[in-house]
Amino acid sequence: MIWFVTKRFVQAILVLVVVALIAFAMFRYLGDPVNMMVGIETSIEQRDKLREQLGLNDSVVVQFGRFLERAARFEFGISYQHRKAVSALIAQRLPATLELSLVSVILALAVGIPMGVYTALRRDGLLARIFMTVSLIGVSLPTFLIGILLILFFGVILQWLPTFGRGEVVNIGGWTTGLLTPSGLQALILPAITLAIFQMTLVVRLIRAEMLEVLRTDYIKFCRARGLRTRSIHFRHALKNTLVPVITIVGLQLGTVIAFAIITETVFQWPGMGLLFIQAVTTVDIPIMAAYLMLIATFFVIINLIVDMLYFAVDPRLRVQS
Amino acid sequence: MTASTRQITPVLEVRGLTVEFPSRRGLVTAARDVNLAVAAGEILGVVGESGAGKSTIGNAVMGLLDPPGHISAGEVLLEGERIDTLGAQAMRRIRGRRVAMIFQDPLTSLDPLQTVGDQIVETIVTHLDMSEPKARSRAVELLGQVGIPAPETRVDQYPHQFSGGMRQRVVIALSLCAEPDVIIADEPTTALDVSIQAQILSLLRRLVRDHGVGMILITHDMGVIADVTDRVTVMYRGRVVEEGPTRKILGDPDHTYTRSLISAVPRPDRRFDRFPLVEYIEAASSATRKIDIRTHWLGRVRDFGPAREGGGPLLEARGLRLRFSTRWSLMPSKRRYVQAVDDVAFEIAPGEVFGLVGESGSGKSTIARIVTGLYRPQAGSVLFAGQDLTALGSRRAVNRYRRQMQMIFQDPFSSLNPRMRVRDIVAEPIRFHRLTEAQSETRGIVDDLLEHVGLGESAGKKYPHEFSGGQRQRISIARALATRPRFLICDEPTSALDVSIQAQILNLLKDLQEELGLTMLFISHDLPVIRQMCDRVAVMREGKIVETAPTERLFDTPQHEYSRHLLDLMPRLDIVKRSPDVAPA
Amino acid sequence: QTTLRYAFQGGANSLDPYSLNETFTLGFLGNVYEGLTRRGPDLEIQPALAESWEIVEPTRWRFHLREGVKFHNGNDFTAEDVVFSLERVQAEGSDLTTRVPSDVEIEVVDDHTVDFVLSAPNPILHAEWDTWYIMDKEWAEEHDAVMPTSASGDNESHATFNTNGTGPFRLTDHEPDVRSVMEVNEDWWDEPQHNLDRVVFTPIGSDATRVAALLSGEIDMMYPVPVQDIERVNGNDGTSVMTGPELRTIFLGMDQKRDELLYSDVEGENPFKDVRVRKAMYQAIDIETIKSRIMRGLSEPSALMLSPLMFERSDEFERHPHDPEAAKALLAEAGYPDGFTVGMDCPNDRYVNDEQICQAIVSMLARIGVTVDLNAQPRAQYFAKVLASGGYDTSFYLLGWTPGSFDSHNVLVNLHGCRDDSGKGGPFNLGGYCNEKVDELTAKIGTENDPEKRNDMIAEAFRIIHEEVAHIPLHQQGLAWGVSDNITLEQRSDNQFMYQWVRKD
Amino acid sequence: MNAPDEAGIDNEAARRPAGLLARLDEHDMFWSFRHSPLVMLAALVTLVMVVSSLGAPVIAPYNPFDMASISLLDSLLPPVWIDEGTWSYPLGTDNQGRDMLSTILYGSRISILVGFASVAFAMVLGIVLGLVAGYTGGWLDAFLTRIADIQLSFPAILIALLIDGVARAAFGGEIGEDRTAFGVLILAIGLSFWVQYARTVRGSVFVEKHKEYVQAAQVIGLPPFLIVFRHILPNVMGPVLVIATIQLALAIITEATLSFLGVGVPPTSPSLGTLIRIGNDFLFSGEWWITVFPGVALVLLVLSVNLLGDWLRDILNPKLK
Ligand SMILES: Nc1ncnc2c1ncn2[C@@H]1O[C@H](COP(=O)(O)OP(=O)(O)OP(=O)(O)O)[C@@H](O)[C@H]1O
Ligand SMILES: Nc1ncnc2c1ncn2[C@@H]1O[C@H](COP(=O)(O)OP(=O)(O)OP(=O)(O)O)[C@@H](O)[C@H]1O
Ligand SMILES: [Mg+2]
Ligand SMILES: [Mg+2]
Repeated sequence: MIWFVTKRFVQAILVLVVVALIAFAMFRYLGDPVNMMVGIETSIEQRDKLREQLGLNDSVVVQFGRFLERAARFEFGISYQHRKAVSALIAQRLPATLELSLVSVILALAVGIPMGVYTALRRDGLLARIFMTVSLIGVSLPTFLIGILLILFFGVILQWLPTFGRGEVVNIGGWTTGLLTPSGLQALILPAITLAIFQMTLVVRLIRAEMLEVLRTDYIKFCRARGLRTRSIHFRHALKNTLVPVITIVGLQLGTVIAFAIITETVFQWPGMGLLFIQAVTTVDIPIMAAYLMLIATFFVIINLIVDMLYFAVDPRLRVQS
Repeated sequence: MTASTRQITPVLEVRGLTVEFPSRRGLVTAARDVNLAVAAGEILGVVGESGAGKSTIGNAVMGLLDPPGHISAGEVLLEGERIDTLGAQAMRRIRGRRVAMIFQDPLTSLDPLQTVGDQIVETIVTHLDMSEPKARSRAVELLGQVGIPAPETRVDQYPHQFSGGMRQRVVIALSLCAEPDVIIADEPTTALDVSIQAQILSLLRRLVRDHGVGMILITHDMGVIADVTDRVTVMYRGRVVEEGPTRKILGDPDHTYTRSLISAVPRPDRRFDRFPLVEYIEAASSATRKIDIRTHWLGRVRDFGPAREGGGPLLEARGLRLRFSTRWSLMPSKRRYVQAVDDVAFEIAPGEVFGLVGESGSGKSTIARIVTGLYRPQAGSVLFAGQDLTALGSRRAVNRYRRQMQMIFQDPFSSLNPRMRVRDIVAEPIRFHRLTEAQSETRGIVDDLLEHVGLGESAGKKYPHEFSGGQRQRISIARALATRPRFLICDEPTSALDVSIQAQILNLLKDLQEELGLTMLFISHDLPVIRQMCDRVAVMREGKIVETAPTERLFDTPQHEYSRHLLDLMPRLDIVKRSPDVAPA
Repeated sequence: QTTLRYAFQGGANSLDPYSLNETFTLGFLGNVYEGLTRRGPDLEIQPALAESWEIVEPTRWRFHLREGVKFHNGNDFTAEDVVFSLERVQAEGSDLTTRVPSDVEIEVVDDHTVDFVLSAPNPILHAEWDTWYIMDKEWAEEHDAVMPTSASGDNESHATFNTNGTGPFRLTDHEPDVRSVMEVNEDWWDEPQHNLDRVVFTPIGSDATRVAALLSGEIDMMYPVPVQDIERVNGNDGTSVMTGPELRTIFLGMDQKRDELLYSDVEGENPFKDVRVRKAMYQAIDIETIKSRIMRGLSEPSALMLSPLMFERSDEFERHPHDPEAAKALLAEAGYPDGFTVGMDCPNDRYVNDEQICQAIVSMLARIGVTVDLNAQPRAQYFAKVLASGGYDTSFYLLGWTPGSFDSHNVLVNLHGCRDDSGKGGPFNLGGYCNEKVDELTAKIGTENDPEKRNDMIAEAFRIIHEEVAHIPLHQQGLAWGVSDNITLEQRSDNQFMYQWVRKD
Repeated sequence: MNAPDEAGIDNEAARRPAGLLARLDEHDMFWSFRHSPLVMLAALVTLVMVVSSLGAPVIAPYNPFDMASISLLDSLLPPVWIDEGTWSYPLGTDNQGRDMLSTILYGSRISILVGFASVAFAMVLGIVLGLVAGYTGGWLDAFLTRIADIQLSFPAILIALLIDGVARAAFGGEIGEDRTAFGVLILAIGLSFWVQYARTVRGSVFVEKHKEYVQAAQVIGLPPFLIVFRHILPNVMGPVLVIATIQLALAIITEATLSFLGVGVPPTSPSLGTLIRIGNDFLFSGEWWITVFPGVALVLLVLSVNLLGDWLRDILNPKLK
């Protein structure tokens, strides 16, 4: 076990290193940070000077090395744009994103799982078909469009919900949360929905597909033969047997959502990491991007570790034998 | 129990039941106009050819026919009122509580993700108002009653950690736990060794007698029928051909099918060179004309590469050990293991049929898996034609030998890929080992094989789930034979087969053995069959071989007391008026 | 407690007034900090921290500083703060070094008088001083922010997140790119014309969201309004759009320096070296349609490379007429009867509808047989490619320019000066247009103090440029501020939003 | 003796006249296809869209990619049934004066190409790696999974930029050319999608490989790759198909976002997604048709493809027939 963890840890480090390497190989193609940092009138000489000071003229490898050496000390440098410690910036934005992602994933599951089970049980039912279709429309429209439409309808026309931002937030030991204030909760609704739609569709369809298989197995038949309660058969026995792929996807989705809520955050001006990141990309803010990618990589490593653990938790057949 | 103990009003009655499985390839009528009745405190035996519709009737009564199957005529009455028309909820309350069913396929009947304990407890709590802990202790008790060793630890284990027979017993426990009024037991003892079988049967008998439970016992084991049933219904091709008190049916049956069926029951007391066949056939078919191996495709000899003949044993097992962890934990001290195979050694000479009997859970299947290389033994080695397989590193090298072995799996339900057509399942080894030149030839051979195991070539187009237990078992036999192996491992090959098909298949195996020197490791708990088939037999218990002896000697003078115990428990059909002791041709 | 809530498409990244020479940031800080001068609603230069100034001799300017002015932290404003600010703005890492000539000497006459001594006469010395903000020496020293926050700095600087100006508002809360809050500075030296207590600023990047926020009444003001949404905002009751001319000029440039174009099918020669080809391209463009369809009327087609507001004699200039036939003819003359292919670089997130303009131009040029491969990119990649740092890697491009000094000289130097490959001479003359005559004139204009003469020379230079089609000016894009009806404000055509003039009821 | 179930069969297969149709009909797929109208409808829609988009040059009234032919003067015309709409532009025109109908036809060609190609690419890559990782386990599994982790950390946008940059370096000026652009898009999207398949398949394989039919295959002596592809793959296809059919939509939309970031197809040859994105700017100003029509086209495509996917999945599972 100890061995298992340490092994995973070493692997994680490797992952991070590689991510950093690729990241740095990539930054060249994003553009020239200096142009983004100075006014248009700034002279060529000044720009070159700046470029030199930032070490942008060094080879990728050198820059990469420098970054690693710093990262090893958990220093991620100063943002070009904000002239502020990247770690601080990200720490500031992290809560917003995490709250949004978690809420939306929970939403997706809370709606998706029952829907999935239902559509599987009433395979050819009218309502089931409607669910399936509607959920599809949800995914075939781009996020930004959905977001804007929601804003237009609930924000502008009905004026029920705020159109942008996070509303009032309370700061609990450096963690800002919008979950405790009414305006914060209101502000959360639209972005969460926008973000949830895609995963919801995925969950619904996955669960449906898997349920259809499991419901035909002999052990479900035997559960029926024992006269178990229908709910127990569907959820305790059948659903549990569909979980492995679902866990996988949900895990990935959670990661993806945390990482790339970019569009949603932009549309709703949600002050999260995604927004920070997309701005960093447009302004080639290398320190932010580098640190951010590392963070994301860490997220994924952890999430996937958990997912793998869950496999074992869910399916005894996978547990170590002899 | 005699006819006198019978009440008048049947607790469960089936009237004119007809069950159909419509499919695009035509309509399968699994049961036609079937009438059955079982009274409280009575055991009704149902025998009949494999695929005759026995399980179907069970399912129909429970209202659990797999779609598209449905009852197209007739009715099912429980204590006088119809239940086949009941709504889902009402039916739910009846299932398990009033009518319970023991399914034929124990290995796939258990939810793989729940411990057997949880499954039992849930069932109890659903039907009887009993507290969790009480239900739990009841569960342990039940497991004990059905003869699971160390139930209090086993109760927390998952199905895959149980042996075939053990799972079957779990299934039985599950069906009994809600104290139903009627039990439909579909081949409840197929995978059980005689001692456990005896234990289970007496348990069932007790239930019936003491609690006035009515029971329908589907089986193909005439011994069991003779032992426990009050009345017998004989089915053939979805129809009831004969019905009556057990003595009468077994003693002097009216219907020719019944008669020939009984005459075909393998004899425990004497050895014949062939199994007596069932002459009664409605539609003529290939299986009857005994195939001439020398000319038949199966007979064409394959060269098995470098095989060191020279007298030595073909297969040799040395000091095999394998234990499974049943509870894994951080601290090695906390881990629990089952010593499934404990220092097992045996030799099998070329052309020999080596029998392996022993109590359920004693490690037979595990040995089979070790030999085929599915499990790595923790100690010991397997030598095939003098070559140590466990030592061989490269997969390719192992394959050269593995190719020469085939295995018939104990569980016909899970060992067939649900997504492949039967035709492809059987053809796969042929295609893979390039045993034929042309596709057409392969097809021909496959259809032929299917015929020999008693399935029409139309079976090829279907998927495994469309078949009855016995039919599936035959499919896996056909698959095993398809490679024309040199060494065949049969793990309970005929456990789900009625005597007629059994005879037919075992004869085929015998032919192969005699004509081609096919070597076999033959695992079975059916002692008569063992006696007919095997040259030497090893008796297993708790992972150890307790006695190995030539068959005849074992049956005449068993040394180890466990062997003796087994032989004593062997069910007999003394009541049957034996036809003169000559082997039917 | 009246609060003004407004939004802009970007945010103020650094609060250090010298760290970024960019319109919004400076405008934003202009409410907190003040310069010696300031500009009124019509951009006229007004006294601010300097009560008055005179040119005592051609190379010596005297400024009389306002007395009794206090910084937000209570310190007095004195001459030494000016001296300090001068040093700081010229120091390493400052992005506003162009605000004052590098060789300027400063002499403190007394606590409230300073002299600026120049090496050569400079008529427009103080032209950009409205955005050269004066900082407090003591404050800077005590928070070691003496040096401007250089982008390359390895550690944060106090001045980046904190302000201490003399202006009408004090910054009380600032989360970069999320939210900034200002409160009124009670003891401001001047008479406030606004009636605000508090200002909350939120950057909203997404156009649609910004519009929605205004329509839903969550904010009182926002800019820019995407041109296509102007109608909608006006149609909505409670909001309307203030439009006006902007100073930035959008134009096309052509590589006239290389002997063979980087992106073209013409081998061995550079068609753009031929004035007829340039003129043909010019005349192929139907600027009016672009105005009506893409800019929805919110643009001023321009014959000059700078806004008429900045050069009073601009009305002497006429655009070359839109005339595809003539254009074809010119091409034929120049030896390209059936046109040629050229690659065009275009930003897609920098100027108003920039990508759409480029597309329209592509199809217009297609009409005269010039096939254009459009390469539209976000500004980061775009500028990295076309500017000096990318080695002017372009053959045909769209760019926008605002002369910070509001003066033609800036345009002539930056966009028309002969440059070498490193960009010395005319750093933003991407196409490398070069004409000695223009260079001479530019030099003279830089030092001529007499407005009359100066304007003559400017006019002459512009005429040459116009005739030779150094660039293809398109238009000045318009300002569009979305305003809810309950506030009034002044719209300055340098697109800077001053709370100073905001009244909310 | 004959199989008992034969007794009950009235063997229609025997009676049907032999012939191509009959032989086809033998095949379950075709059979169940012919017997589910909804599926046939879906197939029809998909077919129509694919064909019409491929045949765009022939069908479409205009060629929106031919810059000389489009005129800014007739930009933003509404569809014909709204006044000032004209028959010459039945679905109206976009902000550049391109005929919406033609643009949608041409655009869906790009979208469909990119969408299908990239999803197919991702699917193949993901499935193969997932099977390998899941079946072999051990260090190979660890390795592949870590690769996946790395992959996951990069949004499609960045990957696209990377590939795009490399492509530019490789092909230099001709990057503007659609072929390279397509390559970049497909690679980028494919690369950022494969992990989903890989991990899902891997997970399911973990479960499947312990089942007895796999052991049976091993006993036959099948080499791992056959076992994996012939036996396990069909049993884990379910979730894969679900993801694939949904990701088709995602791919098409991602393509739009990428085009916006300047990688991928140039704005002068817009794809469905790009059109929607452009139209997005005109939602408030009332030129709804620029977004709505491409949107509808996209929804139709995705819907029908998903229906086909569901059907395919069901027939892959014999028990559901
Ligand atoms: N799901 C199904 N679809 C189509 N046919 C089926 C299905 N299930 C069973 N059958 C057919 O119904 C007939 C009776 O099956 P059943 O399982 O009742 O036989 P059985 O008497 O239980 O035989 P066995 O003793 O081998 O279990 C068989 O011929 C089988 O092919
Ligand atoms: N995967 C496993 N994990 C844990 N324990 C196992 C596993 N497989 C088998 N066992 C245990 O090993 C022992 C032997 O099992 P095996 O299947 O060989 O019995 P068997 O002789 O075949 O019995 P039966 O005749 O009932 O099939 C049993 O106690 C069983 O519980
Ligand atoms: Mg059966
Ligand atoms: Mg066994």
